[in-house]
Amino acid sequence: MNFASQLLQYTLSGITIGSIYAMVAIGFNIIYNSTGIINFAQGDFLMLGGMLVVYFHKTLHFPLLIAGFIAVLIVGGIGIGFERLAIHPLKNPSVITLIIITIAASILFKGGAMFIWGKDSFYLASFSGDEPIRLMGATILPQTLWILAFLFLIVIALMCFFRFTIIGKAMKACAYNRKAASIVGINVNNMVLISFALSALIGGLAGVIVTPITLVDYDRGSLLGLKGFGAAIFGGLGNIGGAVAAGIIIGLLESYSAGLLSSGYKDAVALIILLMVLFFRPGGIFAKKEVQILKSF
Amino acid sequence: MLSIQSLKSYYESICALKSVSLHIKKGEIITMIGGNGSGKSTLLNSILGLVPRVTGTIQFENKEIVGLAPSVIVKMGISMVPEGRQLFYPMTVLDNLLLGTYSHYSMKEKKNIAQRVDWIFDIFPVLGERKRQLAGTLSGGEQQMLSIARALMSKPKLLILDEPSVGLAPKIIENIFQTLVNLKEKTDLTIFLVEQNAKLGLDICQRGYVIETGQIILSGSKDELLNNKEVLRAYLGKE
Amino acid sequence: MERILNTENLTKHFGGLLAISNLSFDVMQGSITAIIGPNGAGKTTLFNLISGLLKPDSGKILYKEKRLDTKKHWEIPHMGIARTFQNLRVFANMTITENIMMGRYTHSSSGIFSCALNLKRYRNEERDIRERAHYWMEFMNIDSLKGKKLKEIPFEKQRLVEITRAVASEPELILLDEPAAGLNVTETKTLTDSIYKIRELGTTILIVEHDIDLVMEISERIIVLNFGEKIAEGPPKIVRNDEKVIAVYLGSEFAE
Amino acid sequence: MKKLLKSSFSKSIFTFAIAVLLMTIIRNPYHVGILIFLGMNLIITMGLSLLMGYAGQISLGQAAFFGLGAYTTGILTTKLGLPIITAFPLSILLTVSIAFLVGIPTLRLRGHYLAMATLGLGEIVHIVFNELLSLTGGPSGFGNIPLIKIFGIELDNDYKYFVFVWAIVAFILFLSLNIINSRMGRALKSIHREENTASTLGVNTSRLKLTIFVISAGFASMAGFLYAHYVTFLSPGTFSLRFSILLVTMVAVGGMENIWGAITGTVVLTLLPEYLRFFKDFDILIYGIILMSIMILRPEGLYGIKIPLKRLRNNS
Amino acid sequence: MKKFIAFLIVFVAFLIPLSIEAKDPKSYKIGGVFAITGPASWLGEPERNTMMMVVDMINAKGGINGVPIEAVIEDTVGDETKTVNAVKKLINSDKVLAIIGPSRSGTTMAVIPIVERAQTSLISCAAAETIINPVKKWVFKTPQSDRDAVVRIYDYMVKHGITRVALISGTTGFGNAGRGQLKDIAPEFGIKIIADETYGPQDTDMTPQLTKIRGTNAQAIVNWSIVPAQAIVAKNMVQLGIDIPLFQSHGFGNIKYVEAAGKAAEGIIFPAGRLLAVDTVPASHPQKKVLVEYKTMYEKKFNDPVSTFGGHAWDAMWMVAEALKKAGADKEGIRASIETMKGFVGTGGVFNFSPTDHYGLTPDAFEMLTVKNGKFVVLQD
Amino acid sequence: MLVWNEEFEKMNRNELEQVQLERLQETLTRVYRRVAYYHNLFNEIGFDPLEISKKSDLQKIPFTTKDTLRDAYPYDMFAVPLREVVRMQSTAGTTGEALIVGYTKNDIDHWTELTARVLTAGEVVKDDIVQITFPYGLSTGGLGFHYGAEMIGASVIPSSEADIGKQATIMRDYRTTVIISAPTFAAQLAETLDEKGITPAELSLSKGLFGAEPWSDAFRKEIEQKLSISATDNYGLTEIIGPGVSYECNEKNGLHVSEDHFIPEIIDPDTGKTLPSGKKGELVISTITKEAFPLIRYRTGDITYLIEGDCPCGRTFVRMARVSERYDDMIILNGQNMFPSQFEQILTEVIGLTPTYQLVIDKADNLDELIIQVEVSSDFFSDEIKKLNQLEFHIIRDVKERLDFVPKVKFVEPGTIERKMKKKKVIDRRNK
Repeated sequence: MNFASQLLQYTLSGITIGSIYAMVAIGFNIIYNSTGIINFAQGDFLMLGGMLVVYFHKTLHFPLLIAGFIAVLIVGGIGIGFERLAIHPLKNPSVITLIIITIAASILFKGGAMFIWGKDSFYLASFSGDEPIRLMGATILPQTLWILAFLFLIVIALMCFFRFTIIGKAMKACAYNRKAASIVGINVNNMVLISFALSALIGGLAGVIVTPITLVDYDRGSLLGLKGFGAAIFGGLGNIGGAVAAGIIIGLLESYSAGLLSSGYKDAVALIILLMVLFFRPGGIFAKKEVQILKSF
Repeated sequence: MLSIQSLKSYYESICALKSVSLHIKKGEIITMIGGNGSGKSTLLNSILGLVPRVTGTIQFENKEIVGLAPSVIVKMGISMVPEGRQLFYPMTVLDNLLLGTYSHYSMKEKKNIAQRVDWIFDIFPVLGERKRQLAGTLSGGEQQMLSIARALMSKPKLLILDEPSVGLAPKIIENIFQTLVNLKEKTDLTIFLVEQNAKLGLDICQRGYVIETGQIILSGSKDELLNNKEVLRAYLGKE
Repeated sequence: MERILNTENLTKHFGGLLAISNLSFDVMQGSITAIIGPNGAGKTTLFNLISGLLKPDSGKILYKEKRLDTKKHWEIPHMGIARTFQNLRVFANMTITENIMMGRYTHSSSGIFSCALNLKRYRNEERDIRERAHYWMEFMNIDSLKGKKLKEIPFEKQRLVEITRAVASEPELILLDEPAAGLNVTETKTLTDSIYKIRELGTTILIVEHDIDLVMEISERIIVLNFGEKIAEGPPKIVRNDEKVIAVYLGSEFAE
Repeated sequence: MKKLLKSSFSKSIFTFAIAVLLMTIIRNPYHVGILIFLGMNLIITMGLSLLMGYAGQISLGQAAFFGLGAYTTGILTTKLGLPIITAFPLSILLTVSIAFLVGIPTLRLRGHYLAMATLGLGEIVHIVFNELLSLTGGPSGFGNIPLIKIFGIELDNDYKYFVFVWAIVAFILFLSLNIINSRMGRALKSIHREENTASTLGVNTSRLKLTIFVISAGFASMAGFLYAHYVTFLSPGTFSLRFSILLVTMVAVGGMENIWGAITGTVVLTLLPEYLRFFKDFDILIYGIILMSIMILRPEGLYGIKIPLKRLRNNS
Repeated sequence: MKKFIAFLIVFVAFLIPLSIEAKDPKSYKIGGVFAITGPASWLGEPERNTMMMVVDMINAKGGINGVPIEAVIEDTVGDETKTVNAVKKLINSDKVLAIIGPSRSGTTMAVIPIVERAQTSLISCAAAETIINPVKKWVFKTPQSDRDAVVRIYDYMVKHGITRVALISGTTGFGNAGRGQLKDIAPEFGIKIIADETYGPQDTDMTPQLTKIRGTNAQAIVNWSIVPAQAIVAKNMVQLGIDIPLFQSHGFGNIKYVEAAGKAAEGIIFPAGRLLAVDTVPASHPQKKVLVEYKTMYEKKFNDPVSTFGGHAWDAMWMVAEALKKAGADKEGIRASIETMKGFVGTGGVFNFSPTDHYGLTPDAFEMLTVKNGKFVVLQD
Repeated sequence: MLVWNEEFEKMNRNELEQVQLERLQETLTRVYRRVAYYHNLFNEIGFDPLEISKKSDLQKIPFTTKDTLRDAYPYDMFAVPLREVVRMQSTAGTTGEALIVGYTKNDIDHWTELTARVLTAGEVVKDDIVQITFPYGLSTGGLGFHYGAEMIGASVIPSSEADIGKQATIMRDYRTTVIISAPTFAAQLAETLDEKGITPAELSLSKGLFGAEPWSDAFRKEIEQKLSISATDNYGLTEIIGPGVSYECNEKNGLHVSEDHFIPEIIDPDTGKTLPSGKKGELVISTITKEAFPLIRYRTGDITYLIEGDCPCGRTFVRMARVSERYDDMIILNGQNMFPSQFEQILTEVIGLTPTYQLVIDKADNLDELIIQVEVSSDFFSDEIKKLNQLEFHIIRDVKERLDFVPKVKFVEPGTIERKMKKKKVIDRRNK
């Protein structure tokens, strides 16, 4: 086993975990774009997706495809309910209020999941077996390919959605300029609702497909949510492409530092690099140069 | 067509509009002039439903629109060209135009929308040349045209313009205003223009209002306002 | 008269927009100088450059013949320059008196520890700040607002609070950005009186204003900007009859 | 009475007196223990209120400073055998220095980016607690931290410690109130929303933000010091992001723009779980619902809710 | 000012209920502090369940000496501060006679000073050696020590000629303690630790660490952590094609983890109490009866596979019951009778306490198990 | 039916109310800012000009009276600086010192349009030859109508300087088609024509627009008959703007108030309470477009009532009944209110035409005494005393019946009541 294949293995590992972060980060960004909210319950959407697919597939014995589909839909519904019940009624909330509401929601989702399914970890069989695929001395699990494929699909679908549909364009418009969006008759409230639904759907879908790798328990969302937040910030808030890249970069950083430096400090290494970038490029690595100053006058 | 009675608007606890009444009749060009901070933009935002706290009544075609969502109001046929353009800068000219039709958008409308786009390109040929360009890369005048074009996309009955002349060279302003007048003549568009540049604004209007500190202090026909020495001095800079 | 402030070939871009273009002008000590021009002419940008909120792309700003543009923006008030803002920047989370007291910030020096421990030196200074704040409120005829909250008073009064805050810092140069916006005739009259009173203190006043009447009445010199360029400069009478100025204000038909 | 309560000094003394009075009423050492933790939380949240509510800078890394204070004094007294009187200033000094160093780049950030950066710093400190096995015992933690001896009295029971902690709470309250009402307090409020305006009045905003960040870190480390010598055992779990978030939540729930708000929120959220114990497994759900309801129904915080005192009086 | 007074009134009103004392009904109160929620809930939950079950069993038979037992159980969420609070509450408010738990070593360490000061017996359900070494007067524990687990693993390795071992452990109290023991004892067995990797408790991918290990010439890997990492490590090993034996800690003792790891679990070797392989324990074994009783009762009642952790609470609770029978509601008496307990048959082994040994078990309490066809079986040497 | 400004005169009521509200708010804001009197007044009574959200909110504001205007003499009620004033006029000063009223350019334009409306309503068209007999000086009648007539395009004869004889000749020679004058002047003119032997048939005259003083319907009939014209009434007063406040159309069923410039109200003169339409009381007017000299709730002193409902002419403006008396003229006799016009009506009925008369009030034994002096024209003066006694009896009887008061009647020779005194119908000697 040579160093090159080791390195390749680190890379593959990094991409695997990074693409999970990326999926969470996409969810963060969709909501952030339309509301300016960092949704600290985003990781919990993923947890709920995982929990529900396990429940439908393993407890109720639905076929995986249907179980997954239902799980994703339910999570989407939860996202909608969350927006309508907790975000929508607020008039002119401050950012910190919104953050705390999402934290409260996260506590609720966790509490609910724990109440319903208990505290055990659940697992889901990989979609296409556990036979690793070998690649120049490194290996990759088939499930990782599923994750990458879905990540790719989500990104493509979002791209098409934002580029080719009027609602997507309207959502983008809301992100760029809320006031102008209202002016052309876009119902910003609806866009907020859609963004919650969309990011819950993506969270749920991510939950379904990563569960075979990560397992799922009621507290599974916290850490992934945190990492996803990091990725979203790192990639520049609101920038979906940036989020994907940043998620994978964070995954790679963790993987390389675990493999090459110290596994104990791998998170710290990733964080330090993230902070360094943040200090020098306060808008994230992929932020476009904007005349921020102009806005404040 | 539009009548506003004793409209008050609040930003937080500050009353930015204090009992404003005005009306606009079908087919008119109405100009409102006023200085910075006089409440012009607040008024327009209130009409569009963008100001959360509003009292008084605003009737558009005899229907009360206070309290309606902006999207509903736009759908009813009011369209605004906001101050400072407010385009979707990172999107293409075409996308900006398409978003202008948002309130009427449906699959069935696609063909009409395409026609509408062509019509817009007839009016503003320069936009047609740049339809794939990002809105942010256009020049100031082109951006203003796009902003107007976007507002026209929704087939408005009432077009509201908030200081379209700001930051533009006189020649370009003239062009734009001429286009507006032509448009009004060709279609049955009603125009509500808010301007700081009183001369330009009053030139093309039939009637006008003068707003100061959130109150309308004068109103009258174009000539009446141009005759008013106060207006002359304060807004036209001549005795 | 000596000049207190001058700029040399000042230029500032925002992206493709040229906000200030190659601008040079002088402001004499103790004078009232007005800057006028249509919207977007670069007046506020100029103020932001002088008060350090923006840094010029090129050119110099000199205050008493010392470079101003290399200073940090918070150092500028300590040099004796105060300003107000066009769109009202009062602190809504403070009382009116506290707002004025903020104006005395540059004249006090107690550190956080003497504040926290309530040391005698700090207490004396705090008393002085309060007294001076009250003095300036009386000076500006807003002493009736003592003890009120910002929320309770109308917009127009808030503008006076902001001006008083600037005056309370006892500056040598005060920049007033559209002080009369939103004021009615009586209030504008009071404002004019106050501006004269401020000038009598020896303060140099640089004012951006839309109310031409006010400008013509109070200023000794007027600088006219358009598209970031200086198109005219001089005493009111001359500026008023300047063709370029008329063209800018009356629109294109005169500009050909 | 009214006048008496007006100065920061008498307010602090009054708070202390009430606390001690309460302690004598409450006979149960367990409840006294809870109030001791409440006191520690108050010390941190008062600092956080200065930082968040007044200066408008969010910090999701406050638990790290709390932990640094605790760990430093813990390590110095157990591993190096230093007397507490020496360990105390050193622990505060170390925390404050670290806060100063990381504060310089961090406080240039705004909004969510600042939140992320402070969160990251907190996590890094947490990881260091976990990994510096020789000093911190890693995830298992370490114990046997000595008790505090003051004027020859060993604070070996909860009552004594209570008095000690609340005396410090009163002192911190005194400091905070003084800061709030001083020129520094005004400067803090001025940078909350209008940083540029503040600088045009001569406020060196970055230095002020740094100062207040350091002060809040100092308060947190003070609480950490008290924690270490009370629980006498430290492990990283206590100083996690979870706690940082809880602290921010306390400040926000109570009302950010007022130090009494932060205090209210801290009291409510520290004591709430004790009341929810009754609900057993549901408690986390109910906690979440209460938290969410407060933020939806009263986003400006609990403090200042009008209690119809008059009506009560009229009815009786 | 008004606000301030109103604030004080509410503040005081909020606190007053705290000063109301709980009434003292006629019963033996035993406290339980477990990590019922939080990241260590996989420990706390079966412990809580078991304790309640045992209490019900005892009360169903008329209690002890005719006095019913009342269990007061608190959730620690695995957090030190909360545990300290909870233990204080049990001692001061509920006036319990003895406390079972906490679930985690860290939290146990945090409360030791309190129980020592309050002179209340604590029977911990956490495994760390440091809990009872050195001996604390009031502290006991029922789980087999991680040290014993390590000894059994090394024993096995030595027998099978394994000398180069790679460690991988989670950064939790449990993982950290095990890692310490593994490194401490290795020289005694002539074993060399050639890799020492760690990962976070919530990590979901350990391939980088394992890749690093793959690059060494280790003959076996020992993983010391809690679920779900145990399953992930196994899976990752399979993914990376590492085919050296994987040893897990006694924390692997729950069949669910085997399920979670799927095929990858096959062949994992780990030390465990006999509870997990009841079927393969010979009928003659002294523990057989207890093991069968506990397993059938628990699985029937909670419809959940039994785990060794619940067993720790079972042992602790019965020990306390035994002590109560002898000493009644006398805290010192309870302590003394536990300290002198000999030949107590529990799920973890046969306990023999003494004033110098508050652990009472030997490495024999462990059996080496392996996974075969998705089931635990006793590994025959 | 001719209408000068279709847009406003026939505006539907809703729109009109909208316009009124807008202009009212502007005016209130302006007077509050510009006129010290209103500023202080509003502050005193705690009235915020922004509170106005409907017309009836006006009722919160106290009346402006002639005394107020006198106190403000000369310029204190002006809402613009003098440099913006392009014209000044003055009230006649019949009831005290004359007041100065200022007009901006826009005010003049508005006024011109208003008088154009009056003329058009009186069927004056551009082909008409209009003879304006009102004085062109300080008072508003002459110039006011002059501008309006010019605006219509009619040929204007500003004949006021000429004496009445000359006027009569002009009327015949210039072929005047429209006469604009005070009704009494028309009556005199008719006499003069008669004296000169000019018959109506010789004249081209067909229309007469009369205003500036209260007159009765009977008097109208008389003039119409004498001059063989169609006479319409119009109403205006200098403080408000001059002629043009309200005007009759050919329906002659009340005067349309130009509500787009003025808001009329009717109040009870004694209590100040606003009265519903149809009820008689004092007319109060607020100007809503005046720039230089705006007045809010000005008490005109004229007694009338408002008539709502459509007018066949299509104008939507509310109508006011023809002003027949002034509040100032009201006679209080032993505690009873009565108006000279009531006597005039009785005299006309009894005698058959409107005589020249004067009411003299005096005290007799602490009771009020009224003497009605009636000029008796030559044709029935020659009649026997008996007939006069009969007339006297009828007059006394009718007055007693209708006004519950017993007057004295005194017949005097023609010319006894001096021309100059003609306008002054009442002479009160009680306080002397």
